[in-house]
Amino acid sequence: MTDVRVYLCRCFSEVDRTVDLERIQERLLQNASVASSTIVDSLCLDSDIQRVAAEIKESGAERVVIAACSTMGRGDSVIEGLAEEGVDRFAIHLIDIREGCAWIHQDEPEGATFKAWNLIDMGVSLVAKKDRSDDVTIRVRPEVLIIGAGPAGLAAAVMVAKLGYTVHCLDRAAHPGGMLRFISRSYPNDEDAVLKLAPYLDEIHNNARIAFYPQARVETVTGFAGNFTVRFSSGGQERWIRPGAIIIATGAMVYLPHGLYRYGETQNIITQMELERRLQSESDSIQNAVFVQCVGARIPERPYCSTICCPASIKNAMRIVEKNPDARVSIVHRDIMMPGSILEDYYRRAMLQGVQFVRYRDDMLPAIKGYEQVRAVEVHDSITGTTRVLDADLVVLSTPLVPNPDNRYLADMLGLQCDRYGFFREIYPLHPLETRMEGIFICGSARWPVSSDQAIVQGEAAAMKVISLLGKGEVAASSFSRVPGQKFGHATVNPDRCTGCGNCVAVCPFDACTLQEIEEKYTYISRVNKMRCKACGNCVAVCLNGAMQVPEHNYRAVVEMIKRAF
Amino acid sequence: MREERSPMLEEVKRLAKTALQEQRVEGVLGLKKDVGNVIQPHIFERSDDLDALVLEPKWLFAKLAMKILRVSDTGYRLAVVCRGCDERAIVELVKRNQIAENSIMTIGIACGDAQAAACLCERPYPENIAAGEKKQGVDPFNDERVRQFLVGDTSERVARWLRVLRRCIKCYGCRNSCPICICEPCKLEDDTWVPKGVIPAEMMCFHLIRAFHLSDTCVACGACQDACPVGIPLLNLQLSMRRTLTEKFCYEAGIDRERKSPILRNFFDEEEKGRDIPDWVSSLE
Amino acid sequence: MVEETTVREPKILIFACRWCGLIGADGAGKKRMSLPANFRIIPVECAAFVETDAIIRALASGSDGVIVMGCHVGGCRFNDANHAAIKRLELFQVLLEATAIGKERLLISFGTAHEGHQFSDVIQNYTTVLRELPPIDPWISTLSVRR
Amino acid sequence: MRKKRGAISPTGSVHWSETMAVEFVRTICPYCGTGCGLILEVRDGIAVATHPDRDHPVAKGHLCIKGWTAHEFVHHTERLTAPLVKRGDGFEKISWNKAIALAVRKLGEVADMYGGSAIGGFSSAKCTNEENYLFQKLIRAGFGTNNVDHCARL
Repeated sequence: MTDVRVYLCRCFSEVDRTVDLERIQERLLQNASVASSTIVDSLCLDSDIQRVAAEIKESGAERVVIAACSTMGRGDSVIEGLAEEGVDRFAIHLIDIREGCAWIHQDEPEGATFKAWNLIDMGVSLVAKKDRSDDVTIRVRPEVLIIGAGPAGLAAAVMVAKLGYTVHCLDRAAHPGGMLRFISRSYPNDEDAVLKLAPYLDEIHNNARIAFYPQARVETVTGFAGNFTVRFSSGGQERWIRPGAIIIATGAMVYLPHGLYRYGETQNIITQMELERRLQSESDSIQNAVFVQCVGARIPERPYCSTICCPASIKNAMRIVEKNPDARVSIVHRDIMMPGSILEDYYRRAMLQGVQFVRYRDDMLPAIKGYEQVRAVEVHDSITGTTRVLDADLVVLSTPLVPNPDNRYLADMLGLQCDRYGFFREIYPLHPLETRMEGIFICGSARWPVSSDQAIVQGEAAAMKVISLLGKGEVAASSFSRVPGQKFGHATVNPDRCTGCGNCVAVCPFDACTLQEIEEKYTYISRVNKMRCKACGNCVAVCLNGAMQVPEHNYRAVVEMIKRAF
Repeated sequence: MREERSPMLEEVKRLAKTALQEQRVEGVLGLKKDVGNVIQPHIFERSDDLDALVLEPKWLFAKLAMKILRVSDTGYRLAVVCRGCDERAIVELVKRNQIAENSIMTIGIACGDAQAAACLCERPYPENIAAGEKKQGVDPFNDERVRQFLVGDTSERVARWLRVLRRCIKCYGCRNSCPICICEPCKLEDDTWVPKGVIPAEMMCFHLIRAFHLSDTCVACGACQDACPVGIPLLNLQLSMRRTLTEKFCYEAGIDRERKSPILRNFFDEEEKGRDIPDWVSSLE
Repeated sequence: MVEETTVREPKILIFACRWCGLIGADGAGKKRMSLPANFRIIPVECAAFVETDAIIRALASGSDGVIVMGCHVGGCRFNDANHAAIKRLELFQVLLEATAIGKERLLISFGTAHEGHQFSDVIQNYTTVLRELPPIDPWISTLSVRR
Repeated sequence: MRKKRGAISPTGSVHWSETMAVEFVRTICPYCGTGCGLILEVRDGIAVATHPDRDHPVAKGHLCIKGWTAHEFVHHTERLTAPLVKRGDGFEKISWNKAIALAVRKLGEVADMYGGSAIGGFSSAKCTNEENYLFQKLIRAGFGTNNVDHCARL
């Protein structure tokens, strides 16, 4: 029988006012696990914590139950304090008898006392029966894999390499740079995209810590945060690397609007990307251009706003006007999305330079006039309510960024999730670069269409996230918690009971469970990867014969608590 | 017996014989009629023995086949003469990694109308029918014996359930005969979950734990209630859950060989009828 | 000592997810709302932790109803752990309904306990629901290990 | 089923040995007077599982907990295989002759000292009918008492 020491906190008579602690102390003696119970006036003062910690250590009690306030109250700090004083955190269990009992049942002192006794009794049986799950510590591999060498990937690679870690950077294309290579200038600084990219490319080629693999494709990924094993092919050659963290910067693709606005049928109807190409050559001058916004975006099958098309159109419109001051440029839009003070200013500048803005309604789309050659765009101006015909010898369709089709393939391999369009999904809006798998981060347009500036910011941010993991040197499985503080435990398999049915493998939201074949027999047992396990307990609930347990909350303790609940 | 001369039996014998002769399998698991009209399971390994093969009575071989394949050497292949429910049970066991898929071959036989009516079987035929005619199944929810337990006034149903469940002598026959109860040891033997020394078995602990453990794997073979010495209609516990899975997720245990049970999957991977995931959830995606 | 006074009130056992349900309960406590002392909370890491077997055990050990409190769909701290839990528990309600114990014996309260007043609403409403139900006693064997 | 010994030969033919690995044996439950039919699953000569016999006229495929576990005691490590006599705290194996002689002597002493009614007999369902008949005869005729019972009297 485990000896449990119980502390009952009066909380300066906050608890005592409703709950009769003396009676509880008396009744607790019935429980054979309880070695001693002490009533104290308070527990949260430093002197209290020191005194209690000394008492616990002196008495040699294996487990301690503290009946005080809730974790959200002062409870957490009491446990922290005791742990700092050298009491094993695992051995302490906090029971909330202030918020959860004394305060909420003020009108019912008898019931509150009974409930408090029940709660403490339950807590005693939990601490008496709980086991400790084994922790593992691994050495973190000081290497990072970056999938995609667009602005986000390059920024991350350079940042990680600067801080002294080895970087493996893959790209599907033969050259690094991503979509930025095909762009003339980037907004809002009107900076030459090639020049913007140059320092990064310089670093990629010259920094010994960065290895760039062109024409690469990731084949398999196994492992966990701190120690992944990745097989990929690059230029027809197979390679293995073992990075400690992975950054996904696969970027996005431009949507090709086949079947919309006679794209591909009539000459001089091009997409924004094609215009960028034309603008890269200085000699080309354009007379009458009409930009059509939201082509294939903000429609039922693609309801999102791609965020970069409005600034890009305005940037290119201004560039056309700059080159040829006589040019007449109109932007036909549904709404102009220019967030932030810089972009708003950009918008104003465009209007001052004579760029014409015409708003259309989504139920009255603009129409292209002319057969082989574009002549005009007919648009119903929703502000004036009139139909206008805008002369055009060039129509530029602003199409949204759509997710990379390889995202799903990567997501399946890495155990990540894509949203309904195919962009990578972050774990919470509060942690925008973190994914559901520890050690894998997303940045840039892989997670949402962003401009090159934002992609660089996100890439650098992801690099810092990676470094916060790699910089630890070695990590314990218990440190991979989804929430502040230590992890609660890990699921543990009892190999004698496991039938290998695979329920846990199917249900695990972190892909922590795998089946291992036992030699010579067609039988499997489940194995839990402690580095991946977050102790959510889903596997425990679906394991039919209780082979899977989280020792800190094992079924004997739970049933004992249930039995003692009333 | 009446079945001996039937074309179905001849067809099964012919298939089993060819499989053995062509060495596609090393053994055929079926019922053998021995001297003195004694019928018991047997592994036919020589094609000459197959004359003694019979098909009646209904006998579930799934768990037996699993145990035989476990003790046999690697590479041993077994053909099983199985009915619809048996085939579904085998599929479930394959899905649960208890039988290697390439080590088992099924010789599916379709049940007759009488058998289907006796079992209240919704699918009295295997997916791969080798012999016999596919007969229409029976909807158990149209049967008064089932309806009185599952549909209607609560207090009457409580009384009815209590009356039958109080008869339980805790023989564990329902668990032992179930073709997909594979856990060893079983939770029902654990004092923590099912108090020992209580007869009739603690009603909720024993029956509900057993019933829910089979919620998504039950193939409605009826072996549990056939084996019950006190006649508890145990299959009735499963029918509503089976119906729910079919209606909400179009999932039926033992039919789809690839798909995992929907209650093990998240909402995004598994379509569900009648559930609207709020839009803001998708926006979190 | 006080069993006589509490015996009439339906007993509710709550498995509360540490990140949503428990915080909701805490909020109710902080506001010093007045609630009947007929519920006990077992904190669990996630609603997915709750085995249906444990719910059965709770009903068999004398709880009149069980509440499983968890985070919203999509707000679970453990990716989509509570999706499977919701499906599992709803299927379990089907079993409770089939055996005429009544699906009301299990309340799945996902995402309603973020605020203290919502927690108190859940408790009070559920207490009324349980009062209406026929007693669960016949289902529990007399020899059971009920304390 | 014959268990394959050795591997499949390079030519692909399978070598068999003649040991049976799994066979099914029909028998009657030994526990009580009902006599339900059992089919024992025997693997390598060891009973490993019990199946109810659907064809059996008495039980028609139903068994109780004892029948379902009827195979367990056959090879149980704690099964008594020889008479034991208690010496001090432990038990000691002795031969049948010695055991019978001891029982005759001790039971005779008790019967002489306190009369036959001081002795009771409790027989087992695992014995045959004939053995049970002889047992009750020993108690009734030998010791002259009616204190005899049987575990499956039900």
